[in-house]
Amino acid sequence: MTPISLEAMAASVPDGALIAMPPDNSLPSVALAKALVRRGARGLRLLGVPVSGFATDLLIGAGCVAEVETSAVSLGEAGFAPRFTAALKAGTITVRDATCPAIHTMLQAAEKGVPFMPLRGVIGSDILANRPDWKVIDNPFAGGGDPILLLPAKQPDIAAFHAVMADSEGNVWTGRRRECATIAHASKRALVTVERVVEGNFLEDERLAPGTISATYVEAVAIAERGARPAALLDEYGFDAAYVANYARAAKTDAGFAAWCAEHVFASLQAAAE
Amino acid sequence: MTPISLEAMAASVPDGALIAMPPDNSLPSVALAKALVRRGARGLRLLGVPVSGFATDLLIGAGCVAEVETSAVSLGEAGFAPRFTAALKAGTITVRDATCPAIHTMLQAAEKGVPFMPLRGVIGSDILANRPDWKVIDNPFAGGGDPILLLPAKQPDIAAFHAVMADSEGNVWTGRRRECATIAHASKRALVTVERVVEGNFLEDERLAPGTISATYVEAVAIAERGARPAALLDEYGFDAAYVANYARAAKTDAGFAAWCAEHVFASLQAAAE
Amino acid sequence: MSVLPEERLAVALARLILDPAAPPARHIAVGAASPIPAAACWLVKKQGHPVRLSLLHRRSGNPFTEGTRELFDLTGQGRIDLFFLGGGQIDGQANLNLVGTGAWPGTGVRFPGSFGSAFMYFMTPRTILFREEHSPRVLVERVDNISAPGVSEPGVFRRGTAQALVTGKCVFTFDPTRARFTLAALMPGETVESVRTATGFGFDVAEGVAEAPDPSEAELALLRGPVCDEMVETYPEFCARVFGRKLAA
Amino acid sequence: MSVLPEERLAVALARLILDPAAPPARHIAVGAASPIPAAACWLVKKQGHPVRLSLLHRRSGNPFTEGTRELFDLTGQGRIDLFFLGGGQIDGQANLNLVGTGAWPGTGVRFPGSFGSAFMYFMTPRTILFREEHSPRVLVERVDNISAPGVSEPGVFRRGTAQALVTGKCVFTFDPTRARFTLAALMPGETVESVRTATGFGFDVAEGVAEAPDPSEAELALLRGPVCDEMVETYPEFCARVFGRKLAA
Repeated sequence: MTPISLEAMAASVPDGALIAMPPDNSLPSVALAKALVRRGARGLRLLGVPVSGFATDLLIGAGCVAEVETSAVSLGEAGFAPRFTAALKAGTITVRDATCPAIHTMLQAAEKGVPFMPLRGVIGSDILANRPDWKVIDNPFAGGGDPILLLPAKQPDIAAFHAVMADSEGNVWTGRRRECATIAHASKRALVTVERVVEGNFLEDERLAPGTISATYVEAVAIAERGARPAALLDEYGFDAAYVANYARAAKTDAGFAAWCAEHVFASLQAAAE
Repeated sequence: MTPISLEAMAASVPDGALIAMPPDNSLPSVALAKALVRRGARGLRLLGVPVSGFATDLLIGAGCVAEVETSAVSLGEAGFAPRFTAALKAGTITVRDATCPAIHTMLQAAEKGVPFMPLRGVIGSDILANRPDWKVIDNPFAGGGDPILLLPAKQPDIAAFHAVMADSEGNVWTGRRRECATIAHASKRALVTVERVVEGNFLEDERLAPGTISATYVEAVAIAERGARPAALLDEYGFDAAYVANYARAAKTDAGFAAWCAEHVFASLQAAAE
Repeated sequence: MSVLPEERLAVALARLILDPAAPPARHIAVGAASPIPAAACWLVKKQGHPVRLSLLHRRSGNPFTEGTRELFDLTGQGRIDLFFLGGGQIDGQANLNLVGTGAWPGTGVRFPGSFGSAFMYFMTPRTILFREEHSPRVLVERVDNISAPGVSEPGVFRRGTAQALVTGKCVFTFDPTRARFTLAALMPGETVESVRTATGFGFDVAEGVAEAPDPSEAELALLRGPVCDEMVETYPEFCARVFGRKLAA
Repeated sequence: MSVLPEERLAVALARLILDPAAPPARHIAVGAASPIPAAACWLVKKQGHPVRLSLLHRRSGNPFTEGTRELFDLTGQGRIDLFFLGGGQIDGQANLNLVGTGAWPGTGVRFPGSFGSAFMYFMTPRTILFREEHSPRVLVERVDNISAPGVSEPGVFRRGTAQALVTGKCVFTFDPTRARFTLAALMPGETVESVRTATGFGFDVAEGVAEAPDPSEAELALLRGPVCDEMVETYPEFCARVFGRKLAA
């Protein structure tokens, strides 16, 4: 397996793609999000699995996003997501609200190759009232009078996340964050940034295999050191609360966001090019 | 977490319980099956996840079993399962045939707390014709004329399997054999035999956590060294083909089976009692 | 000894968790950004009650190995007995709005979103609603948008709903058959009238409603000692502010 | 150089895998207890074709980390292009019986069971049926019980069915629109008549049907060398018997 560059990975994402991304507590590839901002991606449809965080707000602020499907967008302790909120107000993005287990369920349906899966709850919520793509049927296994929600399978074009490491075969290790495996299984292509590539085959190692996502699902790997930052990466590095708080302050205004991007998104590329 | 004895674990399994068990390639607790034979369990209903092997044949031969639900019963290279075949012929057990992904699906429905889940395929099979508990509906997300199978959730009374190790908190490590996790999640109680108990908490270790089943799901742990034998246990020990071949030869007759049990099931207890 | 409002709230929540009239709370899950409910749960545990706590977003000792899906599966299985929910708006029928005000999807003030509320509120036998801010802006007659309904039509599968609503001013209990809150206890300095003024929805008043009893010395000692020990890694800022505890560098 | 029947069968299967008229086989799964299909897949791979092999029940390098469920999920996703199935009985419409003869569930001769056949046969674009024994007992007019049907009613979701049936005597191809097999090639020593005598179902005969070409020197060298190297851990008995290879102790 030969890793590609982060910029090549971003270039392989077409405008308009449906991209599934884990939130800040579950190995987002912030590095890939920044590379997508640099490449000037447009019209992306982002799926938060099951909620959205820093990377989503950044992509929205940079004008890369047409639509967000998610159960919440938040910067955690740093508060509401400022660019998401501004774009929603300005009407420049479409927001499709869901609820966490519904997003997991739609991806699991795609993972299993079935057209739908049921979920309890949700009935009577305005989420359902605003999701014409969701259906309530009468549970065929009850005697009647037991309404239950059916959710359609959702197959993202791209699964994007950050793993600890890849091996020689292109397998990637995400440890206990197994929702990344579900995203990879459900999606047409998985693009994975990693801290490092190591020799060997994780699937041959009984200690590493359980946290490994097979290369079968992985289209490309790019090395991006500290690629989840400011999100935490298991026991490799912690959440950078100061970085997010700084972003949250800056991104309150268009100008502040632009200045933040100049420093934190574009400067690194410029430095690399010089 | 204080382990209980194997005999106490077997005593906690009531006659008539629905017990989910993985097959020979996926960490069966043969040790618990032998202890159930020793305690003279009766009327057990066994669910093969998704097929059945050595332990199921042994329990059937010993008269412990009323019903088997499975996608196949086999001793692998050693051929057909002799006691299963004899009991089916004699009409002393009820066999409910399924197909592998249907069993996974029924357990996943229980894992998610939904009353059913769909599965593609199966339509036109006599498996379906003989499963009045399975239903075909018209896919509500298609325009009509797309029949699809719905399978009811199945919640076993007991999940029984063999893990490599347990920790101080009662978490157990089964590595990549994650179907054991699904069985544990879906069942009311998980009874787990292990090679050993180690200090610490696997969930605090990012390398061990992905292959760990949380103590939340585990009712009791018993130490049973080489408790999967003759099945393999990851990289701890291999499949004992000679042991199974010897069993397959002996178990062709009632007398041969009884003699085999006297040596391999009851003798160890006798030795321990002396 | 002066008692901080956060301590008082944690104790009020702990007492609701232990309410003998409610179904048992053997396994409680606590969401992110919920330090006061987390403190309440740890208090119950440190008092010696046998309870399993699944603290989401705890960095070390995250209890799940299937990712964030596992909380919802666990709840679907019926293994989570109690959960905490809040809301940008909460109304008199215990409907929760975590989406936003104005037209869908929150064209007035947008809140982060519904998270798992539309599922958890149905599938957990007990939910304790918690919102420190008690104002007519938050506690409204009718929420603008329903993330999760407080009550459901007959026939809709539902294991439970709100047990109570705890705010900075009072404790309300909830009666799902009447879809109505009852003022059950007051925080210091509050009266039935001050609560009524600050509340956008109508409610009943329990007979002989009075101030919630002060936290005991034992409760405070547990909160400030062993409870804080457990929380300081996950909620350093909260522990510093409320308990004056600094995380070792 | 003498060619063993197993080698001939592996080569016949490999040629079917590579059939340019069939949809591409980028990812092939091979079940347990299938040494000849496994040898065919390794032969294709060692010939330099880009194919991913998922060998179930391989002790080291088992490709799955979700347990046995993952094969079926992978197939549901459309990622498995080709699978092998057999049957205690196979009939002229490519119906498979893995359950048993006589009344359900196999009151005559009971076979092990249907395994995943009732799903895999529908969800894999190509299935190659393989059964060494070619007799009227196995190849029947109509199976006693259908584990997995060869063809489905219009409207039933199905990605594919049998591409071919390979036996110890011949290769049949299968036409799903007519639900009928055609004799396409003969193993050495067989004739159309000898096949007809040994087959319980009616079939068509391809124009100019002849013996399958012998395995080439290159194919045999790969089988006996690198293919055997890959297989010896999983199938020690087979490799000893067919390739004369012993596993190092």
